[in-house]
Amino acid sequence: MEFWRKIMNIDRRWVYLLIALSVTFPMIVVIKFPVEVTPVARQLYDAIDKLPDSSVVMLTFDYYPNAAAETEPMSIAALHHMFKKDMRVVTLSNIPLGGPTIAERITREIAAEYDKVYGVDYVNLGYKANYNAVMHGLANSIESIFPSDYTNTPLKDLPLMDSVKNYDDIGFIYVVADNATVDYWIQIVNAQYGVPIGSGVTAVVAPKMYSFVNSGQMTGLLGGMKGAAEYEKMVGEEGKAIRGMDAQSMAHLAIIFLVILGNIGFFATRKKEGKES
Amino acid sequence: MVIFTSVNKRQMSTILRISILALLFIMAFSISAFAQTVDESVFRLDRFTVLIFVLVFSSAVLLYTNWARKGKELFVRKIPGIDAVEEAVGRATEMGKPVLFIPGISDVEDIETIAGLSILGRVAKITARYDTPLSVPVRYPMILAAGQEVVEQAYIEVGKADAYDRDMVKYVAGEQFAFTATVNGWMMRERPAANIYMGAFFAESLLLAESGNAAGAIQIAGTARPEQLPFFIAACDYTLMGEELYAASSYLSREPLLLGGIKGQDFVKVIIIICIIIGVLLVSFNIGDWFVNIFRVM
Amino acid sequence: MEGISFLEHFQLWLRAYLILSLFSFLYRDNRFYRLSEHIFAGLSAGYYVGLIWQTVIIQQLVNPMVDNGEWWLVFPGLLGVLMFTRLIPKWSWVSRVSLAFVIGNTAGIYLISSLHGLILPQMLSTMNAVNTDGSFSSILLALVVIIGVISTLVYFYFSKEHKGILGVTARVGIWFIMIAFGAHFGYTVMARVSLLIGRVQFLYYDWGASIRQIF
Amino acid sequence: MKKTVPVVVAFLAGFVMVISFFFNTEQIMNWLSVTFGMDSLHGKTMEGFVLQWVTIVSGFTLVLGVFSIVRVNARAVAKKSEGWFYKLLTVVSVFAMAIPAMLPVSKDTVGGKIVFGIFPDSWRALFGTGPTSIYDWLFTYLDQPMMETMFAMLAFFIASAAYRAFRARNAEATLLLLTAVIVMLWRVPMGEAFLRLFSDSLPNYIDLFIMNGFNVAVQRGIIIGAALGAASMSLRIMLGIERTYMGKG
Repeated sequence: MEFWRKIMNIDRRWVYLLIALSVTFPMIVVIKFPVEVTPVARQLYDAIDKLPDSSVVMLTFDYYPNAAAETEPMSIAALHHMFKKDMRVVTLSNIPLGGPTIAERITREIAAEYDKVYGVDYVNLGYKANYNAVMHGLANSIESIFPSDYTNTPLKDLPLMDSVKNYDDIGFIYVVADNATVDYWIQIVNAQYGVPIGSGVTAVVAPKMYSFVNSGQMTGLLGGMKGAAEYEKMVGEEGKAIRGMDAQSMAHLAIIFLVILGNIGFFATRKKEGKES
Repeated sequence: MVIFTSVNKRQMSTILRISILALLFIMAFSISAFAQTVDESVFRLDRFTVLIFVLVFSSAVLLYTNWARKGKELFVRKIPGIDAVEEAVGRATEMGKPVLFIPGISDVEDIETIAGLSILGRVAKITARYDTPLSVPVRYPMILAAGQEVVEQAYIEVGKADAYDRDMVKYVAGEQFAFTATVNGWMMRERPAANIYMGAFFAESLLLAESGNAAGAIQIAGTARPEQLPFFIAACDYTLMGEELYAASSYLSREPLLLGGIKGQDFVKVIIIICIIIGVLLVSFNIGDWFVNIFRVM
Repeated sequence: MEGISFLEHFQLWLRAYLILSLFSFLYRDNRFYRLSEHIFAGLSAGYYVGLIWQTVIIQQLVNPMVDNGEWWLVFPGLLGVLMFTRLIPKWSWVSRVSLAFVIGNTAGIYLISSLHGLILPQMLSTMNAVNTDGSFSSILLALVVIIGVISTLVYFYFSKEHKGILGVTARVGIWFIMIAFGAHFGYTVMARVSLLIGRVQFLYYDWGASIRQIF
Repeated sequence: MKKTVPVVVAFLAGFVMVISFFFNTEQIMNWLSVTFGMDSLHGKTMEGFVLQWVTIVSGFTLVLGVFSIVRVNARAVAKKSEGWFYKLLTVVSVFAMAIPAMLPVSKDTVGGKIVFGIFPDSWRALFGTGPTSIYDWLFTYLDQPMMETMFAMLAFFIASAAYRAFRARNAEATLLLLTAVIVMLWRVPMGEAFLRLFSDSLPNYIDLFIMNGFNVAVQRGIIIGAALGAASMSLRIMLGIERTYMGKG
């Protein structure tokens, strides 16, 4: 009984250590639990996959670096998928910090792998304040909202933008976000301009998004790092999300183990105390 | 006149005059504008339900407030989390350790913050009475100003104006997690006996509450954000959920006038429950469209 | 990760140092954490000074007044300056006018937005929850939602002691609340663990690459 | 005077927002723009107009914030009290971040002429808040990693909180811990496979009943209740019944 009493009042640092180990260990020793693809993630993949080659897709980076652990793998997997299919990609962000710089870094890195050329195969528009004005304005003319791209090159100097003037020239909008911008993309761009939209969001935002998928306003959904792992699996590009899934499983198991341990201790010591009194 | 019950007569007449003037101005303007553009209504008719709802709600609150003013006894049941606030401060006094109060991490444009500041006023009165040290770190300068005002007034009212130090309320950092890092470090070094979190909290709720628990403080939290409540419930001794946060300052003040607000709320709550039940019954018999449409205001 | 430049090495090591120094707080408070914490606090305050200066004072006050001739913005500017009377104890009551303006404004917004933006739509979707497709599970779901909403509301009823029918309903309410909170807690674990994985991946892959290249 | 003016101002500031909700205030603004020659008001709403005022008033308070953070820390530095060196660093950090951000980036303004009279023109890229500024660098390489790390620390705290709090002390606590464990299992591939051992549709039922049933219902109940509380608080503030924040306890 003394043992259980000790377990119950264990120093919290042992708990921290257990979590730290359960997250680092799978990184060194790869186990690879199978990742099952959910129907909503499959729907998103299929929507992109069915688009004709060389069509134009808009990929948004509506997330702060805080949430990049969940969302960045989604953006990377999406870019792999699009460049593999020789699609042309226009990126933008409705977030002032993080989004635009992450977009710049990732697109250039992955484009290099597929020998894609900036300005011809992809363009990073960057950030403009006031999502409302941006989302409505793009319907009319992209150039009116973004006269120049993220690095201040005028759009008329970018060959890709010659053929991409507004939503009519865009086949699909792939929103990656950690906040409410997804709602606006759906309420404004999908509802009023009819562009199909799919999204990848953080695990915290995801439950709310299911209703949009159910009502058909949204074509496919990725939720959290697991969603990202599913997409990586479908594209066949193993990235940080699939590699993180083992750690995710281990950490969850560790927490469940702790809860069970605590409860065994609780009942063991309670029985004892009951007898004593 | 039911309105403006607690305000004195002169204030009342000033407010009345101004609001009547404002109303007259708008009416006159509406008519003139209406004459010019007949096709577009100045009053937004689509929001008529909301107007009715606002009027019903306001009259319920004001009616109960007026009854309270006339001396009618208003019963409000015990709310354990709020009673715990006084115990917690008492404990800090016995231990000679400080009380930490955080009025949320939102700016003043969030009503939860204002609820937090009202509770701060009551808590500061207790700490002033017992000469318990109080520390109020804030994240927005506007809350700094309001918080200092609230705490200073509390100390003056209890007759301890000398004991007031304006650095009790201090601006510590601008960003959410910088604020949390600073407060966590402070908790570990100063070991407060009681931590009170009242207002709008986000992801930092658990960071604060777990560190506070590790520092050995008794903790009471209150927020209206359902997504943060599970974490406060897991890590704090008492948690005020949703509506209880807004009720807390009235409850702690024990002023009948303020309790009128809670009673009015409860009255409207009963109406809401009845409406939901009627709506559900009508809709399940497929005759509820007209009823449900009353509530469609977006 | 070939050819990391000196600046990139420096940036990687700086980030790694900051991450590890903050994590060290989990063991106990120490001087590394304290150093990072104090720099963090100062930088974040300075960050807001820069942000407000550029986006509010310049973009919303100075530019409109100078470029568009919006002279009436003198008034909010004046209200803002009144806040400084807080620094002079004798005159500090004047700042209450500005405070009252901002707080009163919040109150006006919330009076409407709570009743219009929150209560009415939530009532509406609760009533519409009974619009089911007739299957057993959808009817059960509708029941759960309606009982849940009503019993939660009853739990927050302050005007009577929770006894009798009221007591039973309130008790059902607290059970519903606990199930919902448990679910939310469990759901959030995933997101938080992902963030930690992100940090560890940075240390292991990115910083690791830098270490391997140097040593 | 000391009490009446704030009460009246608070009432009016709130009342404007109520009015502008029920009326098409654009017409009022258009009328103002024509009558008083306030051209840029044309087509704006009254809410937008008042909210801009609020933003400006709030912006000024930043000076109070900086004043507070500098005074509290400078006091400790002057007294050479324990840990004064750290406090000095805080003060230095405030200015390191704020001053370059406030310097002008263009030579055309009055401030610009003075600043670039002292500093070489090539330093222009370092000032302001643009992508090449000192401000941006400090944010990206110091602030950012620390924000991410504090956020990630939640993983540890969520575990320790779960360990301590999730004990089957009574019926409520048991419900809390059971649902938490089930949902945690459901969210990871290994756990989902485990749940499918019981029934293939169990994961779907968890999604349907727990997330869309219990979770949605309770969120709704709490939101409605809290909104009532918020509305009642707002009303009390507007009518001057609740005046904690301006000198009535």
